[in-house]
Amino acid sequence: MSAPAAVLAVEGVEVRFGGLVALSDLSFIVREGEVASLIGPNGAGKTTAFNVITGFLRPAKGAVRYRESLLNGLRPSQVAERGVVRTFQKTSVFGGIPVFENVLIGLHRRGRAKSWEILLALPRVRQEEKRLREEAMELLSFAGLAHRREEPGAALPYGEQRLLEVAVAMAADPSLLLLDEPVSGMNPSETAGFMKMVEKIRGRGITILLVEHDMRMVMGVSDRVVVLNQGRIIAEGPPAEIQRDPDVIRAYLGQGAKRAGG
Amino acid sequence: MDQFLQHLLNGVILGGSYALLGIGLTLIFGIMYVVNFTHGELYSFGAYMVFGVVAALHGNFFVALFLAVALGAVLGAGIERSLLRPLRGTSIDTTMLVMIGAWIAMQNAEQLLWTGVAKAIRHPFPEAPLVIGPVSVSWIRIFVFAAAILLIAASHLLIRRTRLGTAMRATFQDRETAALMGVNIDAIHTVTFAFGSGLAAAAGALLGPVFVVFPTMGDLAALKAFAIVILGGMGNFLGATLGGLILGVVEEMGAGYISSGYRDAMGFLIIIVVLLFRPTGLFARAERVG
Amino acid sequence: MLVVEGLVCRYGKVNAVRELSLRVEEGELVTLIGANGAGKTTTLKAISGLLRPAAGRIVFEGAEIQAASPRAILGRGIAHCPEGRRVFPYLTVQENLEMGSYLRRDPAGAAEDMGRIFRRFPVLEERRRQAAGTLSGGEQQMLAIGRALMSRPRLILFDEPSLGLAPNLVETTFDIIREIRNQGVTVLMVEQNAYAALEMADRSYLIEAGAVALEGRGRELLGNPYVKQAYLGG
Amino acid sequence: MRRWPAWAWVAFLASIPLWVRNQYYLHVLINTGIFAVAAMSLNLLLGYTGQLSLGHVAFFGIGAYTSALVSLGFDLQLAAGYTFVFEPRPVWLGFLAGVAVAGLFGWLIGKLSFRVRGAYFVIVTVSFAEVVKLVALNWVDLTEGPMALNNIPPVTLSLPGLGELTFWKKEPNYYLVLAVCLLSYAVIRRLVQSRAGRAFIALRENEALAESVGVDVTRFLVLAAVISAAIAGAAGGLYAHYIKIVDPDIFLFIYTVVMVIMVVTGGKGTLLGPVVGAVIFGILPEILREVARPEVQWIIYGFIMILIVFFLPEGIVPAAASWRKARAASASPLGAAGERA
Repeated sequence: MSAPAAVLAVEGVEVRFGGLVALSDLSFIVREGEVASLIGPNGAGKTTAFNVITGFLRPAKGAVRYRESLLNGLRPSQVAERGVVRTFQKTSVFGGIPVFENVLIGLHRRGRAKSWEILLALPRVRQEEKRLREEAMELLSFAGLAHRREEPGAALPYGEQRLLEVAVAMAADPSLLLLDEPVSGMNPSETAGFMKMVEKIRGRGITILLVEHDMRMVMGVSDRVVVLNQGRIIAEGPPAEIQRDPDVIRAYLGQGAKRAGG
Repeated sequence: MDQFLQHLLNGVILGGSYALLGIGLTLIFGIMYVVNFTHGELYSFGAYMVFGVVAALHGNFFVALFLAVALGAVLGAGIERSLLRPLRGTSIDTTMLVMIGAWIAMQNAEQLLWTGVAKAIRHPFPEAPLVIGPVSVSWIRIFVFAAAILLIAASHLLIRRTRLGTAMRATFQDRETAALMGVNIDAIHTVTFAFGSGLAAAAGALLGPVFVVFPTMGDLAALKAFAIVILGGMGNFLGATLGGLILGVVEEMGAGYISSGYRDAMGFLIIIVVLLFRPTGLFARAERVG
Repeated sequence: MLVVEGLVCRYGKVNAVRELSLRVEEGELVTLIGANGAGKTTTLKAISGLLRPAAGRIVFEGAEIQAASPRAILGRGIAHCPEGRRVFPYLTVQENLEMGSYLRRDPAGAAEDMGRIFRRFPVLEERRRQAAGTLSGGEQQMLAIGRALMSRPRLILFDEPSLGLAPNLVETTFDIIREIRNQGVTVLMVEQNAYAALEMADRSYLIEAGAVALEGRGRELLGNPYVKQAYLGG
Repeated sequence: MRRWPAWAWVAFLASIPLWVRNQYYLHVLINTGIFAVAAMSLNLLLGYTGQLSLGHVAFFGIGAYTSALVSLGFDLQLAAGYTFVFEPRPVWLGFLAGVAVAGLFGWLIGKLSFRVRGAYFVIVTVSFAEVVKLVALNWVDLTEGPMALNNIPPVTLSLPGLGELTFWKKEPNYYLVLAVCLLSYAVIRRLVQSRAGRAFIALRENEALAESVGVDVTRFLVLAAVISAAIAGAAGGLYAHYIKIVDPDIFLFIYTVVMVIMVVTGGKGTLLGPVVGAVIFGILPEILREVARPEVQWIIYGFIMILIVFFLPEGIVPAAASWRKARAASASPLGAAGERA
C-alpha cells in the first residue's frame, strides 16, 4: 500500500521571539488529499507553525515546501497565490461589510482584471465581475449562509462567523486549507455540523491541515494526527494509535487517556 | 571648528526644550494611544500664559512660568475628561479626528484672543551672552536648558520611582490587568494627559521668551514633537529625550551649513528617513517608558 | 460567599453570557468548565468588575457588586488572576508584586507578604530586579499567582491557569492552587483541562453557550456520560 | 439621497449657469466643485483603504504648481553659468503634467509608507506636506517663493471646428470643473466597485485576512495612493488656472482639515459622501462670512468635526440612507421588504 505523495513539507523549522525559542526543529509532512491534524498543549507552537507556513512569520532556520515551491520568505499573499490558505484562531472576518462582499474579497485571486482595464471598463471586466458574483453566491450556499448575504460580517452569530471564515478561505481557491481551531467555542451540535463541512471540503479534493483542541473533531475527521509538545513532535500516526500513545497521554491527553483537552 | 562648536552648543540647548516637547507627547501616545494633535496648542498656550502674566498683569516671570505649566495641566485634564473619556475604546482614528477638531478650534480661539501679531516676552535675564572661549550662549537659553533638563529628570523620577509612575507604566503595558490591581484607570488617564499637557505648556512657556509668541507657533512645535517621538520610538521616554537633542543639533547644523530656509524641514526629513529604515524608531531597544 | 444570579453579558449585540447563575461557598474550590467561547472568562470578568453585566446580580458577602469598579471589588477581597498570566512585561518582578498590593495602605504588611511569597517561590526573589517579560512561562505563572496573593484576597478567580504550560508545570500550578485553598482562600477557577478541573474541585459547573448546563460535585461530573462524551474526549 | 436618476442630476447641474446669473454664486460653485474633487480623492484613501492622509493638500498644491509652471515656463540656474530654460507649454499639457506629477508623489508616499499604518501613516503624510510647503517657500528660483506665481494662463482648448476656446469667464470654468467632477466620480466609482476597490476595503476591514486570501495589500495601497494623489493634482490644476495665482499658502494644513471634514461629514467610504460634504462646506463659509470672522468660522469648523464624530460618526449619507430605510419600513405594510421591492 503506497501512501499519497507529500504536498507540504515542513523541514527543520525554528522560530524565535526575541530570545525565546517558540519552535525548535519542527518537521512534518501533509499528504495529498488527506486531513492531517496538529495537536498539542496551548503554546506548543501549532499556531506559530501555521504562521510560518502562511508567511506571517519568518523562521530563523528551516524550510517550508509546498509542491514545487519554497514558501518561506514569501509574503502571505504570495503563499495564497500558491494555493495555501488559512483561517485564524480568533474569528476573523471583514466585519463592517456584507457577507456577500466578504466572499467577493475572498475571490480576489480568481479575478484577473488589471487596474487600467477596470478604469476603461472593458467588457471582459464586466463579464468577470458577473462570473465572480455567481461564484460568490455558490460559495455562500455551500457554507449555508445564502440567507445572510446582506448582513454585515460582524452581525453574524459566532458559529456562522466561523462558517463565513471558511467560505472566504474557500473563495481563495485553496489546494491546501489550514484551519486554526475552527470549532473552538462551538457547542457539540455545531461541531458536528462543522465536521460535515470538513468532509464536504475534502470531497472537493482539497487537502486539509487542522489545529484543534476538540478531540471528537480531531479523532473524527483526521486521517493522521501529529502531536506537538514544546515545539517538538512527540508522536505521529492514525487517530486510534495516538489515543493510546503513552507519551501523548502524559503530555496532552492526560493520565489514563481520560483527560482530553476540552 | 569654532563655528561647529557654536552650532553644536546651540543645537544641544535647543534640543533640551525639544526633548521636553517630545516626552509629553510620547507619554500620552504610549499610555493612552492618543495621537495628541492639541499638543502644539498646549505649547502655545503655555507661551501666551507667560506673556499674559508678564505683560498684561506685570507679574513675576517665574510665577508666570509656574502658572503656565499648572494651567496647561488643568486644560489638558479638561480635554481628556470632555473629549477623550467618552471615546475610550473607539479606534485611534476616531480620537485623531476629534483631536484635530480641538486643535483647529483652540488655535483660532487664540488667534481671536491675542490677534495674529507676534509678541515678545520680556524676561529678567541679562542681554549680554555668556562667552566661554570660542562659543557664546545667552543667559535665557542657559536657563531654559537647565529648566528643561530639570523637568525631564523630575518626570523620569516620577515615572520610574513612584507608586503613581509604576501604575502609569502598568496601565500602559496592560490596561485591563492594571484595572485588576485596583488602579483607577480613568484617573490615570486624566493625570497622564494632564501631565503630558503640562510638559507641553512648560516647553512653550520656556521657549516663548527665547523666540516670539504667535498663534500658529504650535503647529511647527507639534510637528517637531511628532518627529522627536518617531525618532525615539513611540512611547519611549529616553528615546524622546535623545530624539529631541538629535533634532536640535541636526536643525542647527542644517541651518548653519545647508540653508536656514530648510531648518524646519530637517525634522520631517528625519521622520521620513527613520520610518523608511526603522519604523519602530532609532531607540526601540533602549529603555522604554513601560 | 459569592452568588451570581441571572447574569447576562453582551459584547456589542452578541450575548456572551445569558442567564447564568452560580454560587461559591466560603472555603470551596469551584471550577467552571466548558468550550472556548462558552462564557467562562466573561463570567469571571463580570465578577471582578472588568465588564459591566447587562443584567443580573452578583452578590459577594451580602453586598451587590455587579455595578462596582474593579478597584472596589478588589478592595472587598476578590482578586482575579487573568488568563494568559498577564504579568506586566516591562516592570520588574518586584514592581509586579508591588502592583499586586497597589490598594493596600499597610506598607509593613505588604512587605511581609512579599517576603512570604519570595520564600514560597525562591526563583522570584532571585529575579526580583529582572523584567517580568524575561521570565519563563512557569515563572510568570508563579509571579501572576504571587501578585494576586499580594492583595490578601479572600476569593481568588483563576482563569485558565494551566494555559500554555508544560504538563509538569500544570501539575505544579494545580498543587499551588490547592495549597492556597487549604490556607483558607476560596477559589473559583476556569479551566480548559476538564479532567483536572473536575478532579480537584469541590463543585463544578459546566458552561455551554453562556449558561450553566450542568452542576455537581466534581467527581460526579467526571462520571457523567454527557461530560465524558463532550469534554473528556469520549 | 438618489431619488433622481443619475442623468437627471447631471442635467440639473449642467443647467445651473443658465438660471444662476450671479457671477459670485458661480464662483462659489466653482470653488465647491474643486473642493469636491479634492474631497473625493481623499475619500479614496481615508474612506476606502482606511488610511488617514493628513498631507493631502500637498498633492493638490503639487498639481497646482506643476500645472502653473509648465504653462508659464521657468528658468533654473543649475551649475555655474548654465541655465535650464523651460518654455511655456499649452495649458492642457500643464494640467496633465500636474496630474502625473501629483500621482508620482502619491506613488512615492505609498511606497514610503508601505510598512506604516494608522498614526504613523498620518504623521508621514503631515510631514510630507510640510516639506513640500517649505520647498515651495524656499526654492525661489522655481516657485518665486512667497512672491507667488502670478498671471497663470486660463485653460485654453482648441476644439476641431470650434476654434480656440479660452476659459476666462465663470460659465466655461463652471462646466470645466463640472466635467472634472463627473469624471473623477466615474473613475472612483468604477474603481471601488471592482476587484481593486474590494482590495482597498479589505485593507481597511482586516489586513491580515486580506493578505491570507491573496490580496497584495501593499500593491493596492500604492494604487489607491497614486490615483488619489492624481485626482487631487487635477483639482489643484483646476484651481491654479481658475484663480490664476498660486503661492505657498496653498499648502496650509487647514485645507487638508477642510477636506477631512468634508469627507467625514458627508460619510467616508461612500461615493456621494465627499460631494455632499463639499457642497455643505463650500457654501457654509459664504453664509458664515456674513456673521462671523474667519477665526470664528474655523472654531465652528473645529466644533463641527468634534460633534460629527460624537453624534454622526458615519456621516450624513449613510445616516440618511438608514433613516430612509427605517421610514420606508414603517410606511410600507410589507415592512422592510418594501424597500427592496
